[in-house]
Amino acid sequence: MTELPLIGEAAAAADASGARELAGARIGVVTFPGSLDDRDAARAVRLAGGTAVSLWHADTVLADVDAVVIPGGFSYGDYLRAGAISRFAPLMSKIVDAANSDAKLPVLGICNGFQILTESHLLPGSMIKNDHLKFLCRDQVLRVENNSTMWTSDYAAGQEITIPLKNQDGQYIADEKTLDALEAEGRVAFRYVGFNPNGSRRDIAGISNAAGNVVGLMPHPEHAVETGYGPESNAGTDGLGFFTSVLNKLVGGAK
Amino acid sequence: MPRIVVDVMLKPEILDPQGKAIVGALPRLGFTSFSAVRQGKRFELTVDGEVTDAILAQAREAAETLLSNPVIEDVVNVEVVEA
Amino acid sequence: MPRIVVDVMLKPEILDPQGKAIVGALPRLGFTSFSAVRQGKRFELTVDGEVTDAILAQAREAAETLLSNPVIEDVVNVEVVEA
Amino acid sequence: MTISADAVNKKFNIDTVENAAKTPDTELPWAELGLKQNEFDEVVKVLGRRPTGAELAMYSVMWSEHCSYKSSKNHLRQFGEKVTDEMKKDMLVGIGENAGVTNLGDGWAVTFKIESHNSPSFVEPYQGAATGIGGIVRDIISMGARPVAVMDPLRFGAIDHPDTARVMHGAVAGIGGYGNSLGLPNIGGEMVFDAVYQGNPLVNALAVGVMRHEDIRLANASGKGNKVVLFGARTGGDGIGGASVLASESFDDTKPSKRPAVQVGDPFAEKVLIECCLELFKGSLVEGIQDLGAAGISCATSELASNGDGGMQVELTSVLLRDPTLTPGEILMSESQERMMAVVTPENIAAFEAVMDKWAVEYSWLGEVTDTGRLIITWDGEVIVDVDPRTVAHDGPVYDRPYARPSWQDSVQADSFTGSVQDAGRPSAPAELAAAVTELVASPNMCDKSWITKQYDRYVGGNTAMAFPDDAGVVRVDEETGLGVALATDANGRYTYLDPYHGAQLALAEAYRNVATSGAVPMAVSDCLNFGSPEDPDVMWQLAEAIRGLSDACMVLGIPVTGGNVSLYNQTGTTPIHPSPVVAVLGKLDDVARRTPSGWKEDGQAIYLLGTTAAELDGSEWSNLRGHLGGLPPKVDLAAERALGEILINASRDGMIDSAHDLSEGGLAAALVESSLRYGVGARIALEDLLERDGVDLFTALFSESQARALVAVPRSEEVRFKDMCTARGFAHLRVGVVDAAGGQLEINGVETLSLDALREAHEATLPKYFG
Ligand SMILES: Nc1ncnc2c1ncn2[C@@H]1O[C@H](COP(=O)(O)OP(=O)(O)O)[C@@H](O)[C@H]1O
Ligand SMILES: [Mg+2]
Repeated sequence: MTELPLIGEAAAAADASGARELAGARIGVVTFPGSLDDRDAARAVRLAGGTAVSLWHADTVLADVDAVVIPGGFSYGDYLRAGAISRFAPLMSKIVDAANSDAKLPVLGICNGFQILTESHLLPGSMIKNDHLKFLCRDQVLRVENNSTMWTSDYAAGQEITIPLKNQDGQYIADEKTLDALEAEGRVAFRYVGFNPNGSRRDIAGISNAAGNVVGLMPHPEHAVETGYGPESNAGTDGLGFFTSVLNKLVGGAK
Repeated sequence: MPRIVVDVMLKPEILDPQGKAIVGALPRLGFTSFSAVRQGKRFELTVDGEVTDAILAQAREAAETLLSNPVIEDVVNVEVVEA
Repeated sequence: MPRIVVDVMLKPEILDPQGKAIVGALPRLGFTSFSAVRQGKRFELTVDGEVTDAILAQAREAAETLLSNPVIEDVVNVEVVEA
Repeated sequence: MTISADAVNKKFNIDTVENAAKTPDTELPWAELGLKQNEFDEVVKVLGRRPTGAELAMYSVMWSEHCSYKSSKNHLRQFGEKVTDEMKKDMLVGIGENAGVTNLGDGWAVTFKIESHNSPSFVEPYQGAATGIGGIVRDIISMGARPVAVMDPLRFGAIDHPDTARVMHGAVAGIGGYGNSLGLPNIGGEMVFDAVYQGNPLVNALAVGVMRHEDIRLANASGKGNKVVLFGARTGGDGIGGASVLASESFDDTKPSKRPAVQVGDPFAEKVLIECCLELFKGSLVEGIQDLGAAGISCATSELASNGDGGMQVELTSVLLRDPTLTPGEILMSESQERMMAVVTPENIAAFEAVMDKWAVEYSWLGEVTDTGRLIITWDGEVIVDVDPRTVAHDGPVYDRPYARPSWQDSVQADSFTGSVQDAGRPSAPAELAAAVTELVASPNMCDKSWITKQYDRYVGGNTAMAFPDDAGVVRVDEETGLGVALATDANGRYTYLDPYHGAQLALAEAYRNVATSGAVPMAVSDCLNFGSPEDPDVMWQLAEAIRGLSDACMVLGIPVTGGNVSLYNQTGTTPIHPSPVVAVLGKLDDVARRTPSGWKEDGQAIYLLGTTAAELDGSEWSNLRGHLGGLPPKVDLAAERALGEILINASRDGMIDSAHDLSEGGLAAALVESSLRYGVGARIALEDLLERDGVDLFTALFSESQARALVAVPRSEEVRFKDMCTARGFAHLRVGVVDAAGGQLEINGVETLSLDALREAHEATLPKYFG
């Protein structure tokens, strides 16, 4: 049986392999009431070699972070619409401003985080109930359509990755004009391959903003960062690239 | 085409977590005039042609059997709306 | 106490998965008169006291900002209902 | 909206203790509240006067079967008595608290418990199942632990009965809807279809949590002057349905408003409650804590007070209400979800309130701990309850219900499957056997369960090392060391019907085996005893036998019962369900990286069958498929289970096996197919030596459900060492085949070759066929 790296060892290995300077990059992970995957996102940041900083939705200042992950979960129970209430959190307006500013704060929205980003109009379109109406948890194959964003640069264009998908309201919709524009501008970041798990328009799994600093997707890269705790295909670590991408970009940018 | 609107609400004595979340959020957005919120469902059934009494009766029956769960919900309204 | 009812529906051009499931189920239960179904949301906001114009305006604003997402939904109705 | 009970209390003409003393002859609705004459008389005797309406409410709910275990208590004692010092070694908290706590080492502790939510799940499957998850998770929080996973053993009616889809869709969606929203991975469960559960499905829920030793919290109220606080959701009229007869407690004509027939869960509120409680524990801000479940405030106040060192005084008008028309008795009985009660020292009040405010959780201070030894509850200052809390919480009635071996038991046991009408035309030709294997793995109870499990989040938390379809769920506890726990739940109602004593032991044996198969060392047991009416001597005998069997078997296996739940009156009319003792076993893995999955992967590895096979088809899934239930269940051999467990654990620890799958329902046929389908890797199997050694025919070898068996895949390099270990331990082991990665098929000598694609299609089609 293959040896599985432990969290502690993997972090040490990242350090040993010269990734130490990345530890300087501070990636904020926002917790809303009802967030679920915040600790997982923080672990992914650590495993990628960065420093995870927890951010609280009610904070009115954005702590000194170099990037932000808005994690998955059911913020405010998803009761009204997924992301609808969280969007109005004090910290969200800071994040929106920073993402749109010249500094172009990198922001990754995963699942509920993606829904919050669309509700905040940082990303176009919206999510409605899965076409089959059920919660669905599965290992999902995605194609990386755009590897020039802050969060995808460590992938090859067209690379297929497998990461978990798990949601009830994951059907991405936007009007035809918006969809055409997204395609034309290369802002479709990920597409479902083989099976469209929720009826999303044009098999879209994730998109980015025009500048490429804001990325949102429904599947969960933070659940595919450690062998033995993610999908069984490959090493189960196909999601790690999201976090190393932003860390490398940040370090590259700082140099 | 005419539509029949069916409104379904959780029974008043039943906890409505959705309404509760909304009523908590409203004041944070400056909407301070509402003391309670309940969230229900609205169905619009399209009828091809005229809404006869028989069709309206069907809608009422569908409302009670399929569109609502009588254990926890009430059908509060069934009405015809002309398009 | 008076309530303000807010009705929100998915925009007509968006396929509604819940409505689709219902329209598929209706004929199996013998309800054959409906050619389409759409499911939306109904909110009941309770007002303590009288519904002034200002309060109604607040409800309209809440409907447009919080209770609906204008990218995919329309507020189809805001009205006062006396209890 | 703040509804102060104070504002409306004037409309109740409250029945005070003073009033009760003055009006001894007032008629009280004790019968409507479910008390028997002797029980009511006992209440009067304990109090030395008639109870007030509020006191009557408390005694009636706390002395109910559900809260007092009055029919089972005398039998359940065996779980506490049949324990050796060795078994107690790792038990940090035993039976009696909200959930037992087991020491995992390195300063870690684990707590787990299984409970039922059967009848609510029949009335309203979604909400019933959802609130079942909610309730068990609160038990875990109240021990001071962070909940880390859930499981859901389910039993529904016949798969093709028109009502089964309603229950299936609702319950599965409810378990997912609640558990997924809490961020708790679902790591396993069961799904059994049987017509006996048609009018009475079983929805059991298990939760497991972990904590550091110093974080263990108990439900007791100590320290005079410490404050009592209720927090979380508001109190509504939930779960007091028929008890509205209590309106008479107010001796008032104003009719109470309608009370909910069903409780709706609010998983978001519970998720916030989890985080907020963990923050309280981290800051050591609570002295004692108790979740509110059945019997609500009655239970929380009386248990906290009686487990503490003094008494308690609370003012009921301080309770935040969702429904302002609730009477004091109803408030005491309300089972509204997502609430907790805690005891806080005066110094910590401000810090406690800061945590509540941070998470926007509502709370209200109800009163304080006293040194009077009494539980005093006031309503706007007037005393409406004045009791010794022990008499409410612990001194309820206990019954020695009559029981006797049912008159039909002998004839059922005499009716063996072998040679029965249903056994006619037993498959034997290669094509028939292939068809039989396919039929078995497509059958309702043996088919693929992913229709269910794909509605559950298995990834959240990032610590799930195994879940469906492996034998046990495995969660990592410590990210640094890889320390983790494995859990499995099992029950076989058919075996237990045939022989309750051994049937219960078989449930334990299977759960134990599943845990050991994953490589974990079994440590502790929790059980949910689902039975019919204890007033039926036949059922009472089943219950008594099952408890005796289970407690005896725990002794032999050396693992203690740390908690559980009894669910009685599971029947339709006078027809009880099969006795269904669902047993959960928890095990420990020093490093979850060493866990063993249930399927083979590597071409050429040797496949060994551990254990021996006898002709044991009574009660089997095969006999079920043929519509037969009779005879005696497979023989229990706990020494063999223990030996098998040790082999599987050592083999995992020393890297001698790459895959292991235990044999249970469906026998070897099911295990071979499941191990092949796990990773889509086939095998070539030859059973001639087995037939010869054990003296059985091929059909029996494939379908018998003999216990203490497992199938393992051994790397070539480890074969000698593995065989030596089995030999040294004197455990039967036989090489029955090799892994065949290229063929895409399962080849069994004497059985027509089965393609994995066809097997998978048959295995996976069943649930979607019935449930969409
Ligand atoms: N209701 C359920 N919820 C979650 N997992 C389930 C459920 N029913 C079955 N499973 C999973 O499916 C797999 C096969 O179940 P089962 O055949 O009962 O296992 P075993 O025979 O090892 O006890 C196990 O991983 C089990 O945990
Ligand atoms: Mg098993």
